[in-house]
Amino acid sequence: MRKAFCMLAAVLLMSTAYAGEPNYELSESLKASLADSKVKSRDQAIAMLAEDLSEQHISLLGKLKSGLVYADAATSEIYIREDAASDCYIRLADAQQICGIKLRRSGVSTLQKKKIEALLLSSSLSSSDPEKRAAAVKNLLESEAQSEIPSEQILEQIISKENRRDIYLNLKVAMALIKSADEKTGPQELIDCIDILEDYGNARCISALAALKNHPNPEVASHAASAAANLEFKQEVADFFEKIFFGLSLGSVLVLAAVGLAITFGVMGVINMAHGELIMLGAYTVWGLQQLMPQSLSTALFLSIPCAFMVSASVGMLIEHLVIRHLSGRPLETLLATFGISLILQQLVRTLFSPLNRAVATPEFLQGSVQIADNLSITCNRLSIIFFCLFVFAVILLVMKKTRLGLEVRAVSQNRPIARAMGIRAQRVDLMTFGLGSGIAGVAGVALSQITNVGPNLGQSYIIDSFMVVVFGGSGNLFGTLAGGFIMGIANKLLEPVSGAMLSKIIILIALILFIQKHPRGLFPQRGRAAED
Amino acid sequence: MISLEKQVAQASLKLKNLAQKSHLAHKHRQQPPARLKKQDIVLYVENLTVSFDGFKALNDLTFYLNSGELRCFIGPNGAGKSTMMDVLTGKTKVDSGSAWFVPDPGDPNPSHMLNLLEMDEVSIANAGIGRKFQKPSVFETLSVAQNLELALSMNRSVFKTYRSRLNGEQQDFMMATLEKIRLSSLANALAASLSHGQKQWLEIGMLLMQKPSLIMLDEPVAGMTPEEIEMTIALLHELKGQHTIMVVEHDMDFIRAIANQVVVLNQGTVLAEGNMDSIQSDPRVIKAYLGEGL
Amino acid sequence: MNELTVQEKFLSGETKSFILVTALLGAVVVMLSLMPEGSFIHLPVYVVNLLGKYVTYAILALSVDLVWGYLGILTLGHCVFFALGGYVMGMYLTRSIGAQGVYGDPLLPDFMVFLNWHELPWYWQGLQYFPLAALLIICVPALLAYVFGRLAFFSRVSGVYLSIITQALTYAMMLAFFLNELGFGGNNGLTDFKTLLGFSLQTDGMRILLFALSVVTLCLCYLLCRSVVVSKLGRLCIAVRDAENRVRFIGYRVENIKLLIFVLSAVIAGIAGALYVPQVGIINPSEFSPVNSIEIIVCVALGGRGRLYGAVIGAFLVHIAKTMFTNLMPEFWLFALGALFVLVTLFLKDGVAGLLCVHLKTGSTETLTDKA
Amino acid sequence: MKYSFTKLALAAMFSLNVFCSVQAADDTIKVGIMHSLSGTMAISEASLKDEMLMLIDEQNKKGGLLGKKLEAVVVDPASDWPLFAEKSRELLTKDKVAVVFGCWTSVSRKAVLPVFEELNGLLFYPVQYEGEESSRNIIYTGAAPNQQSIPAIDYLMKDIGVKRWFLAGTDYVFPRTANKIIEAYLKQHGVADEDIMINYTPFGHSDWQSIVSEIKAFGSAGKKTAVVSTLNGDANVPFYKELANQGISAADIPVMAFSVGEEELSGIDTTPLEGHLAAWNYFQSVDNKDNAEFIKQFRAFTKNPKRVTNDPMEAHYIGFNLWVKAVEKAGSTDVNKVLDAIVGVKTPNLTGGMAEVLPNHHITKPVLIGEIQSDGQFQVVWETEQEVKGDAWSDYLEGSKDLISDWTAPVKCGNFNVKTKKCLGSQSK
Repeated sequence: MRKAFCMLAAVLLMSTAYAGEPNYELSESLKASLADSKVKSRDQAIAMLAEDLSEQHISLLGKLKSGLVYADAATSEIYIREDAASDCYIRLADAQQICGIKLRRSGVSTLQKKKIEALLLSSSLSSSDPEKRAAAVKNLLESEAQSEIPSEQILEQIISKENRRDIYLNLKVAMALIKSADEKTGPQELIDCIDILEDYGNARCISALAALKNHPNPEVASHAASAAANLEFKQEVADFFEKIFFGLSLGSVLVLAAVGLAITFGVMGVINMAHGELIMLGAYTVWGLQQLMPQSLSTALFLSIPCAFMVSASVGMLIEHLVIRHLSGRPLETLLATFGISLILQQLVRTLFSPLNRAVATPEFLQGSVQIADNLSITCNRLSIIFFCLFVFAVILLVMKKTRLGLEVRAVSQNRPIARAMGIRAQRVDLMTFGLGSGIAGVAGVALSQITNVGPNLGQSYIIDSFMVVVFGGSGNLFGTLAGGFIMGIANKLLEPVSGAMLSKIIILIALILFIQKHPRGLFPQRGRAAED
Repeated sequence: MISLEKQVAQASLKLKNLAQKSHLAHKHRQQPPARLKKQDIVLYVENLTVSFDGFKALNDLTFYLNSGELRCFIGPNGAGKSTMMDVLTGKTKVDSGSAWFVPDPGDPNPSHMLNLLEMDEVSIANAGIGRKFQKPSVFETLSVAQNLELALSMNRSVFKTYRSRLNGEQQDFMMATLEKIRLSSLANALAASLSHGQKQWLEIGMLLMQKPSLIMLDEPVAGMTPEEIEMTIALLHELKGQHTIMVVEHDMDFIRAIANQVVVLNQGTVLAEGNMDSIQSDPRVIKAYLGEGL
Repeated sequence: MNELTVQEKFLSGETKSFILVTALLGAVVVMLSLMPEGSFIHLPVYVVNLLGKYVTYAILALSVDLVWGYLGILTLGHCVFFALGGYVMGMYLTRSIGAQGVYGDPLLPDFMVFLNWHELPWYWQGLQYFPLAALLIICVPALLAYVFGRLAFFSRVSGVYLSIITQALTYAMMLAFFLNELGFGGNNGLTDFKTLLGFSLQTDGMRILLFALSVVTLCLCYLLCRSVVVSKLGRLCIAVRDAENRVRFIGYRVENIKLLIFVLSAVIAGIAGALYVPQVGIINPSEFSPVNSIEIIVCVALGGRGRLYGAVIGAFLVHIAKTMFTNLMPEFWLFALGALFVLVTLFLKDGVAGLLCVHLKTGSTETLTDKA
Repeated sequence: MKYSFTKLALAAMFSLNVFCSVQAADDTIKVGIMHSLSGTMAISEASLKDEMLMLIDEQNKKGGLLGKKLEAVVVDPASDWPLFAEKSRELLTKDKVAVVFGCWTSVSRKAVLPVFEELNGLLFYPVQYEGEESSRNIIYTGAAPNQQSIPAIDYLMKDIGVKRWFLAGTDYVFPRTANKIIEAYLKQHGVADEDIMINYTPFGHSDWQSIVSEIKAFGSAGKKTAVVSTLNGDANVPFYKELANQGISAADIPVMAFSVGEEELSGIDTTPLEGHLAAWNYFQSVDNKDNAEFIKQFRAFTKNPKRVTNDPMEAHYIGFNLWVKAVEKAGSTDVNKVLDAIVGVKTPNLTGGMAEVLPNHHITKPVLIGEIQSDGQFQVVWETEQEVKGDAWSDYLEGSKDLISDWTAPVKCGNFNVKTKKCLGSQSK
């Protein structure tokens, strides 16, 4: 190792003359360790580069980290790829651009990436750019596992030079973290640290405080204990809200999956076992559109909402026209026939698109999470699904309550012969209603494509839950479906940490079965003579 | 059967406890009504109120039915006729009021009276109240004879039915009933193959097989041809006296032919009561039927 | 006046021929399988095994027909009872392995040893005794059917609602049996059975015997169902199916009728499951899967609901088709099954049996215009 | 009625003929292929069928085996476990195949095991599994737990410095066993109870919010944390997506998966998975001549230039070559002779090493740790110095630490207790 460093140093000395970007000579051993097919060899390369954190080396390390360093397997010549999308490389030795050749990537493992990151970080903590410094120190504190915090002395130096207040405060927290773990820190100083940690109050601080609870000095220990208790309480509150949010998010998925069913089953009284497959078709529509326009994923996603509606609605109307219509008044037969259709649709998708799951990309704006409070963050895709669910629900409500179609649907569902006598074409209304319900299933598929697998089995996994939501909420009542879905979601999420995912699902199912036994008409039953038959 | 006895026992217990209290203090009156002077009343219906989502289907409905009487109920749509029958047969729950039934008119003991509002359909049926529905409701995939056999009054326990066979007496009774409802020649035909009118008769026949003391007929001649109506009138005249009968019907000629006592319901309450002629000339009745405008 | 018949004869021509043909076919299969190997008419034992499996499905279909065809309850979860019967049998077979398991533990089944269990859970106690196992094969499905039916029927859950909660029931049971903590072997279920009543399961003789036993059980269950169907109780069932409320107003406790038939049917399904397990050699939670239950429904629908022999014919047709499709063109099995569902419900309301009836002009008194 | 039944009976008897197809001529050697082509497992298993057909085709091009052509008999057990038993019985009695390559899930193997033992068949099982089994009639060409989980844990512990462990698995036998072994191994290495957390979820679990949030909380205790995932199939994508959404990257909390391979990755958006780890005995990306050749052949055979290869496919490749060599050595396809010959047979694997059949019917395998790349391939970041011998009975499980398996004389036992010197169970034939 040491030999290599010496060599590197020598080479560096020699190469300073040619130090123009990016053509700089690398030592043979560095080249060899970069070009080797084994990722392990990169350890050596990184160590060599770390010896001297010159501008060039920092840039090379950055390229290495983002996987843009390539090597020719035969000659060990090193190339830099221009960017991930282009097919052109720049040969490091002479800065020449070469396109369309086959090179091997000089891959690095996550572990090595982290090492590089730490190297880059330590250089950016003392960077002249305040934004870089801020990001570096933030990263220092937020990173889930402890990333290497620089030693006390270095930190001390950096703190003394810092002139931006927020960075200064964060650096103080980092300092407190180090000091709290140091046995030599005096009690008074520790108590100051505890206050700083309590103020910042993220997960790392909590664990640092927890460690201090057993401090031999009783004053420090009690101080730490009370601070920890405060933070834990805050954390518990945040956890509770997080659970509720998880529940709402699961609930909104259930509502989305079930609300189409609430229309076809609740309003029309038709049991559509192929509902899940209509959801699946919606999800496949997203995939199809993304295949058509791979450049604009979010446009594809927005476009797929109406498209999925149309696809599922037309399939649904076809089913209604060909099968369900001929089975009117025989709900159990309808159930069987639509189950058959669901099998056919599943296998059709399997035959057409392969049984493998399809890759649906999540557009940029749905990734990541939003920080709501100190220790409560909410993921964007879940949040948007909740809003999406409420939006879809509002639209359905509007359609059912304010449009002619809605009026006719309600009329037909309440008294078919009378509605027909009043000139409503019941068959057409049935067709439209079924189309509406199916179309909404397709829209639900769009939402589901963002959180789960898009594959032939997608529908199956939601059908039983959807039925339970509709029945639980009370069929024929859209608000019941909404409430039912959210209650089921929240109950599930509150139970899950206690009983485990599997058992909570079983408990919810059994509870629902029992609930339906007690209240066969669900949470919000329809009353009156119409409901009796 | 056990539950029936239990309910009777309960009712009598409550009677003792509540003997001194006024019935008005309770939502459902828990004690049987004091026997009115006429000793042969079999059905006491008092202050029945039923509402569906704010709409009052029955509103403080009160009437009494004598043993062996044939009483007709008429009224415009939504007057509460079917709801009344639903309540009396245990299908619909009431908001307030009371309904007591005397299973055996010859038995003067008030503690043997039954509180219909506390019983379910099955116990009411077994207590001797039979009902024919508005829509003919027979077992279409069974034969006429099988329909009657199922209705035959006997032990209703499930195990008994598994072992049950018709004895001669029951067979004769069935024959007689078939004769009465004019379906002897169709005994082995499927109920589904009967005409609309025949199905109505079959349903009446099933009622008769139950040997009920009170029969409720909901629109028995709806959809019948004039000949069939004639025959139904004849049938009802035969039954008059043997059973207490309540008829709900729209066909005025039919009602004129069978009943002398008619009750007019409107908006869930009794509007008028009397014989056919007085009813037809009653201005309130005319108003209810033809609307405010006239 | 004298030909007032309300009750069909218990042993009608149809029943007689069913029993006769079934017994005859069973005997022929057994004889052919006993022919010396290599002879032209020798029937390989694995085919007998396969047929034995079909017979157990036929028994299951019979039990479904009783509740669906006669009582009008479309149960989408009848495999619960089938699987429970199977599990009890599987537990008995597992216990009777004794110390022959891979870990050589005299008491604990292999999967418990390897999950570090130290004691046999209480519900496994005593299951090494066949009489207890036999009793439980009947009681466990009956108990579940009773509890479920008691709750469902007495709160008057009916129609599609009932169908959906039966499906939820079987789904919940499937999830539960997947749990390893429950002590039924989780996803792997129970397998590697060695002996039944001390006789090795892995002999041809035993396989033929199990087949014969299944055929006999099929006949007995058929007769049992037949006796119910021709009794006044059977007519009541049809009455309940056609007009449930009317039955109530005549004065019958509809709930009791439903409960009794449901429990009876669950018991028959449990027995079918118990016969199924030693023949296929494995029982695992996928037997609870809702799709299995629906497959049995389509058997009954295809065969002709409301006719006992229809259910049996349907079970055989569907499963023979399944075997053939999975051999010849596996990708098309689901298409075929799906199409079967649609076509049968649309065009073949009375199933194959109905076709036979029309064809032979011997329509029985129960033509099925469906009201369920 | 009687008439109809007779007709039906005739029809039934006729249909039996379908099952008893004509016996084939004697100049071919039949090779059974039993992988689900329909149902839930078809996703994984169908490509193994393609691969086997290719291998048989190649062998026939080379002139067959023992002067005879090989003939593939493909059956579809449709992801239905009882059907696996039924089909294997059919293969062994009706088609009289010399060998069967098949099964994927544990439960399917358990279902066919009694059949193979009873009819003395030979099965090559290609998938990494939970161990605790060694049958005379099965050659396990997939990894035993010590050929996958233990080295992977070593890597996490020593190279990455993981101190806290979250074991997430689907609730079935492989994760249960793997986690038990890992737990015992970790405790042996001084990991405290509170630093190990085990969580099981149902098949196809899709709502990972709470569990990922739990992982996040678990990982924020100030010690390096890793997730060891034995999640199965469909549960994976939502899991990784949720991890990414809640801001957990592979650098913070790496996930080491035992059941995520190239085939599974080929259908999904791998961005959220990038940098997470998987442990296998083979990766398509391994730089090796044999491997390149194999991939080329397979793509040509399936006429699909995008087909991926994976670990179970390599296992079948090895298994097939082992069987061919053993048959050549024995000079016969008779199962007993092949079994006698096969122990000790060696064949090159696709990662540049040798696979040898051990007396316990497992094989030697290298262990590779790969990181998921954005193109759905793995980048090997670590591998064992030499092949690891497959151990049928884990040393870390209470019930099996005294058991060994040795199918050579004089032990000839699949579960031999070295303490009591007894062959347990029924396999002591």
